Amino acid sequence: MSDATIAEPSDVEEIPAGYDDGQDHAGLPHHTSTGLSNTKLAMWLFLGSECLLFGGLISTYMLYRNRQADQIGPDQLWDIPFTSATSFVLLMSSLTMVMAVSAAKRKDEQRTKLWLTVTALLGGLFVAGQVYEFTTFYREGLGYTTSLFSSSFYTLTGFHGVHVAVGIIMLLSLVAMLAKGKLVGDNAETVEMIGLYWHFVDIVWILIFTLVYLIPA
Amino acid sequence: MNRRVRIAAAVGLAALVAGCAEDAPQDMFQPAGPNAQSIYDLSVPVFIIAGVIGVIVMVFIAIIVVKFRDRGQAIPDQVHGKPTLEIILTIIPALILIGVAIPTVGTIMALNDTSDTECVINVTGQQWWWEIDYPTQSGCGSGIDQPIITSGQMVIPIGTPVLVRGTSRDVIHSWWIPRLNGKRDMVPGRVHTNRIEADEPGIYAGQCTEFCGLSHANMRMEVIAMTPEDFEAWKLNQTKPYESPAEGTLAAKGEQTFISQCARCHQVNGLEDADGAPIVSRPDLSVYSGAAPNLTHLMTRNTFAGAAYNLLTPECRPKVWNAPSETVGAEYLKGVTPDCLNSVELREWLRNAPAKKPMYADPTKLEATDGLTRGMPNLALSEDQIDELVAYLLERH
Amino acid sequence: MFTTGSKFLVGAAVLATLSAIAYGVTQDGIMGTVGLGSAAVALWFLAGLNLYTRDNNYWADEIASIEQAPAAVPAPANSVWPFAFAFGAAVLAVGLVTYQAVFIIGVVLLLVSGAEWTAEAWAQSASADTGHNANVRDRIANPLEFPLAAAIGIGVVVYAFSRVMLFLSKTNTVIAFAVLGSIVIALAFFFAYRPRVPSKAAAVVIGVGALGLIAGGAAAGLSGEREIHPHETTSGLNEEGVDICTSPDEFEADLKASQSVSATAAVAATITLGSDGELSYDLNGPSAPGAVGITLPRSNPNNIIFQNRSGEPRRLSASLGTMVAEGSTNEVPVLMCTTLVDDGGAQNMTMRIDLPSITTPGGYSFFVPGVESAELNLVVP
Amino acid sequence: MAIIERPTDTPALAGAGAAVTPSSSYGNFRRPVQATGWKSWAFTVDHKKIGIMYGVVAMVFFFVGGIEALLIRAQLAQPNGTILSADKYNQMFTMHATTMVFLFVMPMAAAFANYMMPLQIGARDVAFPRLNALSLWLFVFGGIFINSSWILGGAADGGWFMYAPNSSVPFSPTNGVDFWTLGLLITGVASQVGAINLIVTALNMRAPGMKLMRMPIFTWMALVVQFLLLFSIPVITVALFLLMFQRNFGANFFSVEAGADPLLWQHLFWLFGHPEVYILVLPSFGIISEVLPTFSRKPLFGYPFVVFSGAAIGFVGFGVWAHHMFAAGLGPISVAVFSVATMAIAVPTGVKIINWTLTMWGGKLWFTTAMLFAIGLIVQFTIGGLSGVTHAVAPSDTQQTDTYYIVAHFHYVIFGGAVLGLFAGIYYWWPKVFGKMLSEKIGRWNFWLMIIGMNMTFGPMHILGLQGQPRRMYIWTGDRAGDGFFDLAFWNLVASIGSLVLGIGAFLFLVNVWVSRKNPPAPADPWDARSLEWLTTNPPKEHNFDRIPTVHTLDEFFHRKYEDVGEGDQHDYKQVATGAEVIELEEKYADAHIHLPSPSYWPMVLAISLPIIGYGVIFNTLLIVAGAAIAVLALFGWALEPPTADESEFDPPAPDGDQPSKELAVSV
Repeated sequence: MSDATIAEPSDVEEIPAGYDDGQDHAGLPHHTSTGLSNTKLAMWLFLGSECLLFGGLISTYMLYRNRQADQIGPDQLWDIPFTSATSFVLLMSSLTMVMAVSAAKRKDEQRTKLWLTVTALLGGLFVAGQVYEFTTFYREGLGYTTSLFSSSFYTLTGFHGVHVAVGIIMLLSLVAMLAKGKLVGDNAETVEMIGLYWHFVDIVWILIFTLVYLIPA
Repeated sequence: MNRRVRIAAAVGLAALVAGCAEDAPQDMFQPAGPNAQSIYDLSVPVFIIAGVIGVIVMVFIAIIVVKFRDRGQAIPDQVHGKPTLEIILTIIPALILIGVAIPTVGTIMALNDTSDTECVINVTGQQWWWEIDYPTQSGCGSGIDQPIITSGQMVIPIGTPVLVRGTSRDVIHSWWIPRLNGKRDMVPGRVHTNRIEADEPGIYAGQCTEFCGLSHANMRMEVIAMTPEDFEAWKLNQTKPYESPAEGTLAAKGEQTFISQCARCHQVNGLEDADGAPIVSRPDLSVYSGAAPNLTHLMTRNTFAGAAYNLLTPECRPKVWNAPSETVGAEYLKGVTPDCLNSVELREWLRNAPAKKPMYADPTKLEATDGLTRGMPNLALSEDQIDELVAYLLERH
Repeated sequence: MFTTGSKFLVGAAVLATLSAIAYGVTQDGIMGTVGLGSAAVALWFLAGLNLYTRDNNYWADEIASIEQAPAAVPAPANSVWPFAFAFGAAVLAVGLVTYQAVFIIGVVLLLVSGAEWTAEAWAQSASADTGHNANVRDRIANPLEFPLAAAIGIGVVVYAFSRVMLFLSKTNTVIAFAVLGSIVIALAFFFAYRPRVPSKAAAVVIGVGALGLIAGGAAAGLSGEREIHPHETTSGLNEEGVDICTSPDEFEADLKASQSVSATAAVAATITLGSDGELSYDLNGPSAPGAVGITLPRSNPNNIIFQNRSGEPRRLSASLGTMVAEGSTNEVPVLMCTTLVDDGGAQNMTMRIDLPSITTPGGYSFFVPGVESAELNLVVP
Repeated sequence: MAIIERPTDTPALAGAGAAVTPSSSYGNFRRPVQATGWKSWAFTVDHKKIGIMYGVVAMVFFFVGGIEALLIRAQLAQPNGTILSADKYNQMFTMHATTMVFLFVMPMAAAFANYMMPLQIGARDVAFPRLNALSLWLFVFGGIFINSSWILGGAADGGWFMYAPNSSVPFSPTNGVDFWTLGLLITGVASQVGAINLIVTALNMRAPGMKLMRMPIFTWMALVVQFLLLFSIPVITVALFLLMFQRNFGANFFSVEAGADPLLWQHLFWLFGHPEVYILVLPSFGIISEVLPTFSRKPLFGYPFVVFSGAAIGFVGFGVWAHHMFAAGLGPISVAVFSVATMAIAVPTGVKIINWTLTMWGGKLWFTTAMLFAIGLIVQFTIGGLSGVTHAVAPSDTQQTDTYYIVAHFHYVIFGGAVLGLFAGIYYWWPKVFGKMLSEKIGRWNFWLMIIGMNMTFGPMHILGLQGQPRRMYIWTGDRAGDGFFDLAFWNLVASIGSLVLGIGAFLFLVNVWVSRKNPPAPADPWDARSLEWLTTNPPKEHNFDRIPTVHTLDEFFHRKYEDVGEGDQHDYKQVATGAEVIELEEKYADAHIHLPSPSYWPMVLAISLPIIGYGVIFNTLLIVAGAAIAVLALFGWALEPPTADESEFDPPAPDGDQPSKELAVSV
């Protein structure tokens, strides 16, 4: 909570050139007290609070991970090779996201759109994998209400899946907006913003994959 | 102004002390056992420290308010603070708190040590009463050779550290006998312990203190401490064999009514059906928590329905409750005699229990519990049946 | 501004609101309130609409606004939406007599084309400037189009690909996934670093890919999933009448079963099978010397932790008397057990026992199948 | 609301026919740029209008919660009360707490933060004005949603702490708990969005020279609160989602028969719930840290200490949640650790009290109503804080928790700490916000009746609790009331009478507002104030400051009015300008181009969609679909809309001299 890390501008006597009310309207140079743009700071704060959201869900899962009583348990269900493949695809999407951000910074709109689409596609594959996985689990006897383990597993991974799906919709809409020139504000920054979100969702998945699938119960 | 404030403060403090009720049965400032005593010994100095600090702050503010009020003086010096003073004034409360923290931690550890208990009693909470059972391994006094189940009132021998091992069948309840120890939540699925010990014979009142639904206010309990001799007598009575009422009496009719109406949920040990097979109640088929009080020795207790109502008439109650510690055990062991029975409230209860104590027993609104009630439903008994049941229950000593 | 129609509607809305509140406060049950509340909402909506449009009676208010009507507008351009709308209606009709899925597609088509049509028509009459009108259209339609297009795009990928994988064998899913992922990335790099490739080629590749995926998904969806069998569980085997609880052997339900518990504190009892083949128990707090068994409250969810320290995989079983099996008069034993717990492992068993132990001659007990000496009395008062 | 510029010759709508105006061509899809009328409030993004609406709605809920409290006290005035049934009583105390915490104190603090923070740091608005509007409307609709349960089958009845498993369907079969859960999720989103917005505002939008350690103390405390919200709301969100899935979709997170641990809910709830306490009181601490220096004519004593103790309270506040669970059956080690941590948090709190009293020491005290409320806060909060120390001692707490002693404690903290501070703020800033003074005479009555009322109501509760009366009981019995004249029956009656006095005291505030509505305009600087929000007119212009001020010191406004003419160590402050003169000087050098964000429909639309989804979860799945569709539409409409409206949204000035929709110039 300490603000010690935030860089302070030197004691300004005169209003610096380009000093504005800090509103996000297009085309005006910004000046902010921290030097970070408003949207970027807001995204970081949002992701900070998301950490606690997933923290709560992961804690719930860790508490209940073995409480399946006489019902089906995780060790009977996991298909580690498959989940590793989906995790790999999601990780690769972070790479393509980086490509998109770098293309956007170079103002290479063509490639930005390409990489964003590819990122969305890879994300879509991941979600498809999750849908497939949930279907097989359900067929194998793990309903949402079967046990504490099942409820907390589906809730945690479901929340993550929804985050990925929202990310995909944002990516695709971004492509459409770029194509139609409808984007409000700085293109590169908007791409970077969604990139931050996307990387966050990926990192959370790495955590979930490790804690839920890899560490034996 | 200054003087007035000080007088007001003094009067306030005096009022606080003098303004307390006398002999409130759940007063935490009248400890009656070593656990409550150690809490008392710890908290009283804290109260005094807090009180003194409070008075100092208030007097200081009163002085400021009087001394520095606007009398047209010049704008004061724009002092932004004195770091040394600040640091000193930070360290002083920190030191006081360290002084409080050390004995606190010690007491926490001491209160949690239950290795010295000599007697184990299980309590199980449910909406809205406590079941109390003495398991065979409890080792109270001369030992328990067959389980004793009672409800609402726990009987313990004095001078014996008792381990209360509790859980709950539905929602969280809290076991609290203020004069014997602090409270402990009884959480379903978990077993929590609470160590109690009474120095003197007496009736120690308590109350469920974790909000547990509709009749939370009506979920009470008492601990009755008696001398070891009295306790042995009580135990002997609790395990004596069942006696059917004499043929032809009203109570004998009551036995049949009890079997047809009450034995579904309420166990009376030793009760047998026409074939001589023991009747086992199945409260789990009618009540959501799956339990109903065991009524084998109802009239040895002097409260009923979650200790919310008196089985003794208002005239007889003080004779037991206010008895001096030498005789309270004997008075209690007399149980409820016919002339002391509070038949008014008992009848009201039998006539329509949910009307007397709010419970969740409306048969049209039990969708969420698969038709099971929470608490006792209205059995629509006739007045004759009620007479018979009262007569029958009166013999449950 | 209050015309006759709006006065009537406002009056009716006030009445409905008041009666909804009165009903809600005085009566039990919510259906009446919901009904009256809905009526109130609908009436307020109508009243608001009426007020806003002044009963569609501009003359009642002012004449001037008519005179400021926009200039004549150019003839509307060609539009695909009337056709799409009609097509949607047809699909909907077909769906009514065939499959629900077709019906839903028809509804969606109808809604989307209707909305697009409306937006287009509205925008075309906005002003005389077509460029401005295009902006107006976008303002109305884009917030719907973008998310819908994105959702459909991703929905197709997710649906089709998950069907394909459900069709494939378990090993092949991994391969399919890795292959498809690699292809996507490879193509992406190819297009990114071959700027000469005309964008039409990219569009063709994406189109072919999408078609292939849809076709694959449809084919896989029609030919059905591979067979996925439910795993056997302890409870399932018990229900089937398999004597898992009296057997020291391993069943499918025991395979790789969970071997540890996170609930370690505050349980009803911890029962340990020692290397000497004896069951010992530990309760929260001390118990009196010479106690011979565990007492558990009746009809209560009790958590029991079984620790296996015997050196071999063992399970803890509880014998809880007998009951009459459904649909017959045979008495069958009531048993509960954990899965097979490896040496050094532990497992939690939540047991609720509704009948007291006195109903069974000999009472209840815990035992370990395969270890004769391991037995422990269980008293349920 | 508008783009304010000096007159230009640019035509508003290029390329359009003369008859085409934005109002006709966009129809209802035009941005709501009106400067007057209800639309100028409903769709506003102006932080000041939003702040006022926050305050008004919160006040409404204050009186709703107050009536619930009066009913509770009426029921408990006599043994075996019959005014409320057990069921209604349980709903009443649940909703009293929920309303007061989530729908009064939090939004009231948000009202001040919204209104004052941009003014105090010299900004023209918050960082994300439309998000700000979203927060407001989510709170409003969330509050209405929760309270609609009263007429839809009964309100929540599990207590505001909603302990599992008592909150599960078998134990609370009405939809009340569902309304509560979903409603808090909605208001949670409001707080979360607001927190991000205000943090960015405070960190990024400070005027030149406004270093962090020159920020007015209220802004500092509001900033700490927003961080607390940012990190605690997600935790309760998880808990509420688990509860919603448990009740509505058959999950079994709290089903003990499936092996669940009911303490999970308690940990999640209190991990949110304890920071929540500081979320409630810190804004008021900030307010009185502004009020006390102003009316003592002295800077806040030890400003850095107050700042850092506020931050410390916020930080340690996350590490003490289990002190609500001392009786819940944690192990002795946890209990000891949390007990000591709880004592530790008393230190920074004590620092604040010391600093406030030392601020007054040596001052020139002016006892306005605002000052009275501030001093009242110090006294009452000290009592609450000290009783707090008595149950930081865990063994004592096992005797005190869930008794009326706790009720007394937290009412001294929340009413004595938070509410009195909010009233101090209302009286202090009323002329700033509305340009009129409130009556000081009625204000005094308001203050004294509230103080007497609260001490009569909550004071006796200390005795009730220590002598064994548990809380959350719909009746109490004479059997356990003890003997003597001062028995528990007596104190219960005193508390009930006190609640009436308190109610009358609070009602006097409304009387005051009504009586003062026609007061003449307030002077520019009625209190001889110190911080930046006074460096503009009363009420402030739409764009807050004519020119963005440059900040040189803490208490900038004061130092523009007074100069130290003393020599060496001798200080002598002489007034060199009046407040009005300083403000006039600012107007003289007004900025030429001021771009303000434009109003928008979308925050309102998005806010409406969430309660629709909520009703859908409870009553009908189709409503969920409808609500979600509206939400998506609103989100994308929002994303595609520029923050500041295009020129083409504004009608050009009509030739006959009608008012244009765009304000054209500021008079110099």
